[in-house]
Amino acid sequence: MANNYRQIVKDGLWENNGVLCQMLGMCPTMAMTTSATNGLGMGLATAFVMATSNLLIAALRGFITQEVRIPVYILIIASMVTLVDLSINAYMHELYKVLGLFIPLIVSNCLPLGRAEVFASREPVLPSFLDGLFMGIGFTLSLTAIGACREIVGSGTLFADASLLLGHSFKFLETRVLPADTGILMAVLPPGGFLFTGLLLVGKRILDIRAGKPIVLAGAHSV
Amino acid sequence: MQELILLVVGTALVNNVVLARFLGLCSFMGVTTKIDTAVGLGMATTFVMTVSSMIAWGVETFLLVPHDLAYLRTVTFILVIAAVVQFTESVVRKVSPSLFRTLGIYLPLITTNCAVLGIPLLNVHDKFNFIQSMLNGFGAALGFSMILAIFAGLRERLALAAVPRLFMGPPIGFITASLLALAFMGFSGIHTN
Amino acid sequence: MKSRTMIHAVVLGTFCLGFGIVLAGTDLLTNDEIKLRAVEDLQASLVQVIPPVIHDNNPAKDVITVKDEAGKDVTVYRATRGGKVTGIAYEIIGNGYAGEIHLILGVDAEGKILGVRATEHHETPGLGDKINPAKTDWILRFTGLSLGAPPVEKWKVKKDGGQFDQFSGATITPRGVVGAVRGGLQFFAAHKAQLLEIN
Amino acid sequence: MKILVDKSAPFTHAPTSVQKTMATVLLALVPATLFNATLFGWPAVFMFLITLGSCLGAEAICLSWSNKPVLPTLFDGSAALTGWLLAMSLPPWAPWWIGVLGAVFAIFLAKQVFGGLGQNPFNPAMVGRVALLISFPVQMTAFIAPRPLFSSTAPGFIESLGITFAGRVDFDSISAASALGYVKTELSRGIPVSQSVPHLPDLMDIALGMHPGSFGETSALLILAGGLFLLARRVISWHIPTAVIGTLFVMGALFNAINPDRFTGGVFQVISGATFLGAFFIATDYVTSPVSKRGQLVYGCGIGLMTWIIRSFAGYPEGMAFAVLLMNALTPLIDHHIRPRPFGRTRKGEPLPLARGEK
Amino acid sequence: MKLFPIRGGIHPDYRKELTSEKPIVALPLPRLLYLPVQQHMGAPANITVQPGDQVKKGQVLAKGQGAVSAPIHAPTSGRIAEIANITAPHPSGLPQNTIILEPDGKDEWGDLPEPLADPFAATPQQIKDRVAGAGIVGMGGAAFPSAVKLGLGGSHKLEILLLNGAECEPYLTCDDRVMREYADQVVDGARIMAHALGTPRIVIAIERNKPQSLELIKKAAAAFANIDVADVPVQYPMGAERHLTQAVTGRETPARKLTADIGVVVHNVATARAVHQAVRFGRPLISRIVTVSGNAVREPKNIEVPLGTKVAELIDFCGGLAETPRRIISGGPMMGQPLPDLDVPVVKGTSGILALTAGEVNERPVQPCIRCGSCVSICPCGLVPVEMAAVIRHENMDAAVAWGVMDCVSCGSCSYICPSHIPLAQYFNYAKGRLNEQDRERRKRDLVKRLVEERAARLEKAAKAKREAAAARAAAQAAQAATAEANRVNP
Amino acid sequence: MLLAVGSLTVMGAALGTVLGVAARFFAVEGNPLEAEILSLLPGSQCGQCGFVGCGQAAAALARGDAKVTLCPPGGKAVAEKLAKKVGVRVDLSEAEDRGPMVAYINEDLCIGCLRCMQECSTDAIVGAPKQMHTVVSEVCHACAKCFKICPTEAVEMRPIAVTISSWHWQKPGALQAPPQVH
Ligand SMILES: Cc1cc2nc3c(=O)[nH]c(=O)nc-3n(C[C@H](O)[C@H](O)[C@H](O)COP(=O)(O)O)c2cc1C
Ligand SMILES: Cc1cc2nc3c(=O)[nH]c(=O)nc-3n(C[C@H](O)[C@H](O)[C@H](O)COP(=O)(O)O)c2cc1C
Ligand SMILES: Cc1cc2nc3c(=O)[nH]c(=O)nc-3n(C[C@H](O)[C@H](O)[C@H](O)COP(=O)(O)O)c2cc1C
Ligand SMILES: Cc1cc2nc3c(=O)[nH]c(=O)nc-3n(C[C@H](O)[C@H](O)[C@H](O)CO)c2cc1C
Ligand code: SF4
Ligand code: SF4
Ligand code: SF4
Ligand code: SF4
Ligand code: FES
Repeated sequence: MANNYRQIVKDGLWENNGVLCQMLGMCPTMAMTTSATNGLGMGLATAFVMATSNLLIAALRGFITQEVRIPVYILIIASMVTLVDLSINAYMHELYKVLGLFIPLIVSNCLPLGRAEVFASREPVLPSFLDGLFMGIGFTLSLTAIGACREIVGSGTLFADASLLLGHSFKFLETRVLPADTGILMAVLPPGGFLFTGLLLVGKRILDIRAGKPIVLAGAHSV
Repeated sequence: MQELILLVVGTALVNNVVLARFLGLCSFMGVTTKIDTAVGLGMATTFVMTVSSMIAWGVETFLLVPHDLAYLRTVTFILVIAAVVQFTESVVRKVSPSLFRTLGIYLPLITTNCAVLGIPLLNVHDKFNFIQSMLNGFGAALGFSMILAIFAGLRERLALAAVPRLFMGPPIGFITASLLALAFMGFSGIHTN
Repeated sequence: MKSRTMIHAVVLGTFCLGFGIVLAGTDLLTNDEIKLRAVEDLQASLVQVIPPVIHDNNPAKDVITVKDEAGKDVTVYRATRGGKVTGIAYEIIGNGYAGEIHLILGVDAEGKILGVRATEHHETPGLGDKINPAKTDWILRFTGLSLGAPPVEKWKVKKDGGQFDQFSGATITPRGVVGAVRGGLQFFAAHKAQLLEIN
Repeated sequence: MKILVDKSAPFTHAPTSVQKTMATVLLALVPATLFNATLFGWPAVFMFLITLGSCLGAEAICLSWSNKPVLPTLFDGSAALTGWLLAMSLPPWAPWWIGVLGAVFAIFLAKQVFGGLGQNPFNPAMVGRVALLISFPVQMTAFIAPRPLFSSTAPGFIESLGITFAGRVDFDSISAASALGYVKTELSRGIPVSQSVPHLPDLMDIALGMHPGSFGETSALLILAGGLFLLARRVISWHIPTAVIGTLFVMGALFNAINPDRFTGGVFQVISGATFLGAFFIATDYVTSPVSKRGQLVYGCGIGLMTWIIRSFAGYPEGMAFAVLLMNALTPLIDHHIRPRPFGRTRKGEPLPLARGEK
Repeated sequence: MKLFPIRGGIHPDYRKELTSEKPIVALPLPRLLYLPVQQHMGAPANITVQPGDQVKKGQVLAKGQGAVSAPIHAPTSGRIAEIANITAPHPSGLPQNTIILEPDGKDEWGDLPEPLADPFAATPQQIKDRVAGAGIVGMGGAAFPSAVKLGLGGSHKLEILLLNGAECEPYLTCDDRVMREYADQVVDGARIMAHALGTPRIVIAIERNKPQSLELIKKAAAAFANIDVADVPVQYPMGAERHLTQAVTGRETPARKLTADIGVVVHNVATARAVHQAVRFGRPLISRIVTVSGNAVREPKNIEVPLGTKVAELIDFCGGLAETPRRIISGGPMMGQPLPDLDVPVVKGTSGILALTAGEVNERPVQPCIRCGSCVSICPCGLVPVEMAAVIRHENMDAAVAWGVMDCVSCGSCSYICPSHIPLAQYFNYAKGRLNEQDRERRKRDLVKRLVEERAARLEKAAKAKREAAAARAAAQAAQAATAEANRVNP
Repeated sequence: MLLAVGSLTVMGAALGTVLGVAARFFAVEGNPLEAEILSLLPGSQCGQCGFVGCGQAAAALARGDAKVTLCPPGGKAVAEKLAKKVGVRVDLSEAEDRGPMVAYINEDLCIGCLRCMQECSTDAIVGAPKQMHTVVSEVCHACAKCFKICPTEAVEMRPIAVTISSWHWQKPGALQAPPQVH
């Protein structure tokens, strides 16, 4: 069993990473990665939703019939998202101001539903929870990485405004990498989103090749 | 009339769901290896998006606003969409098994196509009336289908190209999408309102 | 078979019921807090365009609506001190490079600008977002100006023959902001009496 | 005697080759390039050489990375042509790093990741230009009025080195708008086209190149001459250039007639900007345009239309580069749907009915 | 006469001047003649002689079998030396069943069929039988048994016999020489064929680069009102059946149909001459005119060659090779077959032997396709070679069929024009081969399926019969036992 | 509050009903895929795939329990078609293709035991007791049953020889990337 959990962690973080391997949840990956901070915030909120919704779905799946399973999963995910949305708005308002707009979009992120279908609807509660959690963390890491690259190249900063998201103790993260006004604007515009995601995939592929693994040419959508 | 046409053109081209608004990217990357499949999914999405835009408008206007239930917006909208999708799925499965086979695993994904949720939410944000909502949904779906077809064409071409192994598959797909987005930047600055 | 059909309804209905209760409960718990936060946000942005020293009321609570030339309702927040209106703030909208730029404009009773801030915009990072005071002090330079100083025809960016700097490479954003502020001041001039009147 | 049987017929071949084709296109560009080099002086020459050199360098690096033979492939001329056309589309006094970055975008991003010559779906030079344009709008719209080499206004050799390599130039004081840019700016501040156009140099001067603009978009007439040379040598066919220019002219003339205050005229649309360069040299790029003649007509009309739309409505004054990329994206679909009619078949691919054959 | 344009095509360097002014010369009899049993399209001929047999000139050595086939005749008198597997004049270099004839030098004619005194009084069937008996096959390249085509009059309403004198391949001048030296025979053959086919009109189409042929044929045909001579433009592949038909009649033959379906039958001019010889004099097809050319040949010539002569002897007759050729080709450079060896025989379809130098062949390393579209503009069949080759490269045969690879006539124009020197036509040859192979496999699978089902049914029936028999036996036994019992009980 | 919960519940129930009804009305019986797959298989019921005949093989494929490369007689061509039909991608470039084969009976070893004749699924073997048997190669589909059953190892499986009529031009040498996985 321990081995199994280790696999869940490994899958989530690297081997079956939501963005890099399954290529799900692409919308926030593009839209929310104009800076590392945005990527991190979006990722964390998603991770929370995924962990809780996977947990609930695994726990309740005995009551769900085949025909209405998708609406029910979505209902659960949407409820979790709304819950997060309302609570952050009420109790962590500073954070809400940074993330606020992005939160409802988690609902339609393919990744939580994908995990619900593939994992939580078949596996026990604890593994499902962990799967959601680590998939979410893997997602967060990818988003932060893409955000960091785009931010550095596009604006010359790294983790700008991190203190707004994480609190003042994280002010030290905010760095300026390049002199002001030297960024390549394209990186933070739509083409940059696609480009850097593509480059990150190439990066992962290079690491995989170094590790002696075969190149996987297809994403989650190809059987 | 002219405004409505502009609305459709604007959402289809200038604020293209995929390239400018970053919605519906999973299908965009996933279902575009063949032109025919892409067109099929485009049509299915167009149907779902238009219908759910209309129903969502009804839910918003007659349920959420009068009773101050804005916080239920996400939940109710997504329920509507999920139902429309699953209904479509059942129908397609019956009517065209071959279409179902090619689209089968993607139909449920329409539910989580951000664009399908995003457009009704944007309609609310932009305070569109019924006709506008419907046309906005239709225009967005049109833009979505168009991009899907274009991208599928590009990818069919890439499948025959001598792409280096390091870039083969998804990476070259993203880079191509990046160049496509670059081309669509040309429309930026067109004001349709 | 009939019951097999209905069971889906029951399942989905039950889940909706359950999660409906959860959500409604959460809403009940957070509703007041959230309303409070909204007011705080408003105050936070008002305080940037109406200095606290000039008023003794809570401008966020002293609200009137005025119809502008186009017949649209404009929500106006008023700062009073000793029963006299010392400043007002209202939202103005400019056309930027990527859609509307929402700004809030604070004006004192004489029509001098107390402050301007962008509240919502989609301008390009690195180009148009220089209207953000954290990036440049460009938007702060409006403070103290009024419709007469400089004269109306100078209320343009330099490129159009006015007196306001544009950012290098991005003229559209500044042009939009300057135009909006000029419009805001003209609105004040046109409705001065109504705006300053205490009823 | 054993003889080679590794290959089926034919055993004769037209005297054509990729190198020859590319060399002809380069030759056609020479007059306009020389003229513009004298027009804009040393900084333009430096910019041109840097861009060209960077493209060749980038190509060489990619080829050696991917273990392909470097020299033979480098001399097929396509990278040189990409570099040349990219340089023609940049502002003449652009700093050195613009040329280098443009080459990186064009060769790495648009060409070699797809597998090199012939594999790229988008026009490399235009990807380079557009990526630069959206990344550095300031530098990419800093045009200057012509300062002919050795004239009094022209910077000297050393001063030019400073301009290109150390950015020692105050663009705010010398920069001038291109014709399309000027009209667009004036329009955006409410001055109608009918009033702004008379402020421009007259059309003949624009056609000759006596106005600010990209290194290659000025001197429309020499570009046109080069294009006609290509037509005569049968390197390109008339379909694309005619469709591009024709559509642009028709749209311009039509809407100018409808609302002269809002839209510029057909002749102006055709003469100004990079219309000729685009129509003869860029839209005609084999790799990224449709292969069938009818497809090429559709493609050309598409470019004309898109160019006009972007010039008239969008944020950018010049739309040729975007239009080319947009239609590049449509090329696979055009090739997929618009095919020649096979002999003995209808357009749908069904055998012709016998009755029709008998007639 | 009014002509119609055809689409696409190329204008290669014709290099016909090497042999166009060289009159036909006869080749001295070689030491041995090699006669493969399959020199035509269709089923191979059935050998009717034994090694050691003495044969006379014109005697049948192998009979045609089946509807589409042609007999083989002895080109001269002599002894059958051997029947052996000899390398075929085919790029595969595979061996083929071949009759080896050792000439005795007497060149004695055997018994020939009676000449038809007035062919125009004979029935079409008689002419057709005569042509079939003479072993005549199309001399235009495809070597399709001509008699089969002459029988089309029965099933189709024919209007025009189109005589193909286009000779659009570079280098080849054999048809040109035939028309110039035997114009009357060609015209007479054409009239006989038209009679057999029942076509009221004859059109003889000749490319404009053969002015003497045009003139001589016009003169020879002047006496006949129903013969038109068409001077078609010089444009490869004007000689292709469907394209020539279109150029002359303006009608486009529907895909997967014959030109006969639109009322036109096409025959080569040399075929017409062979028909003339067979019908008027009863002579079978035992020799043909071959152009030997190319810069690697010392003295290019047009030679009348007995069938079965080895290519090496032709080249020796032309003074041998001046330099090592890059390619040796049977046929023209556009559509001919490369020969693996000089020790292969001339057969009925061999129109030319070319020894080409590297300079003439102009081969270069293949470069990536730059999508220039030249191949698309010039394809006379309206295909898109660039896309077809791309999908074939990826082994996607279904897509290749969808792009129309089966409509390709292998004219090679696309390969010729491609600036990247991509061997496009070879991709299509490969694909057609693969598709035929798949088709054979599919047919075999269907056959196997049927056989399996039949066998299953048979076994089932047998089993049933067995069961029934067993049951009957059991019943009989039981009955027997019962009677036996009864007998025992009450004896 | 009540309204919120109530309306959500009603909505859920209503949608549930719609879906339930839809699921019933548009139910599909059987798996049409199976029949389509069966039509692609060689149909020789040889059992080399490990299933009892092509029907079961098709059923397993339709369920996704078998690989598209399961059928040796079908070879690469059938595998490709199957892959397309069931919508999977396989890398066939490395999958060995033995090419078409036929059985061949070695005269010297054949003892005329009749076993192969009885085994052959297409009646491709002709012969009489105690006499040499031969294979009619036109109908032999290389199921190798005879090869397995022959007591004297007289049966050999040989590749079908290329003849002038079956020969065709090879694909031009690999110019660009090797065949891609799709
Ligand atoms: C990617 C991109 C983003 C831009 N964003 C802005 C912007 O946010 N605000 C703006 O005023 N202009 C923006 N522009 C417009 C150009 O800089 C435009 O050329 C300029 O505003 C015209 O003014 P000029 O007269 O200074 O050249 C953008 C251009 C590009 C290419
Ligand atoms: C009844 C009939 C059937 C024919 N079938 C074929 C055939 O299957 N394949 C073929 O190549 N030619 C066939 N031909 C001959 C063609 O019409 C044509 O003459 C021959 O293919 C040579 O033409 P080509 O050299 O232009 O290829 C047939 C002719 C007739 C009369
Ligand atoms: C591309 C192509 C070119 C051809 N060129 C000639 C030619 O120049 N002369 C000729 O007689 N036949 C040529 N043929 C063969 C004709 O299509 C046709 O088979 C022939 O004229 C029929 O006459 P036959 O049966 O007497 O040979 C060509 C075929 C093809 C496919
Ligand atoms: C007529 C013609 C036009 C060309 N135009 C371009 C061009 O606009 N941009 C470019 O990068 N290469 C151009 N090329 C060169 C070449 O096709 C190009 O580098 C390929 O796109 C690289 O794969 C052109 C070539 C020809 C023959
Ligand atoms: S002629 Fe050659 S290079 Fe040109 S499109 Fe055809 S295959 Fe490609
Ligand atoms: S060989 Fe085939 S594809 Fe090529 S030009 Fe000739 S007919 Fe067209
Ligand atoms: S191996 Fe192929 S032919 Fe034999 S039984 Fe299995 S599926 Fe049928
Ligand atoms: S391999 Fe043997 S048993 Fe099978 S079909 Fe061929 S001859 Fe018959
Ligand atoms: S995250 Fe938007 S479609 Fe998948």
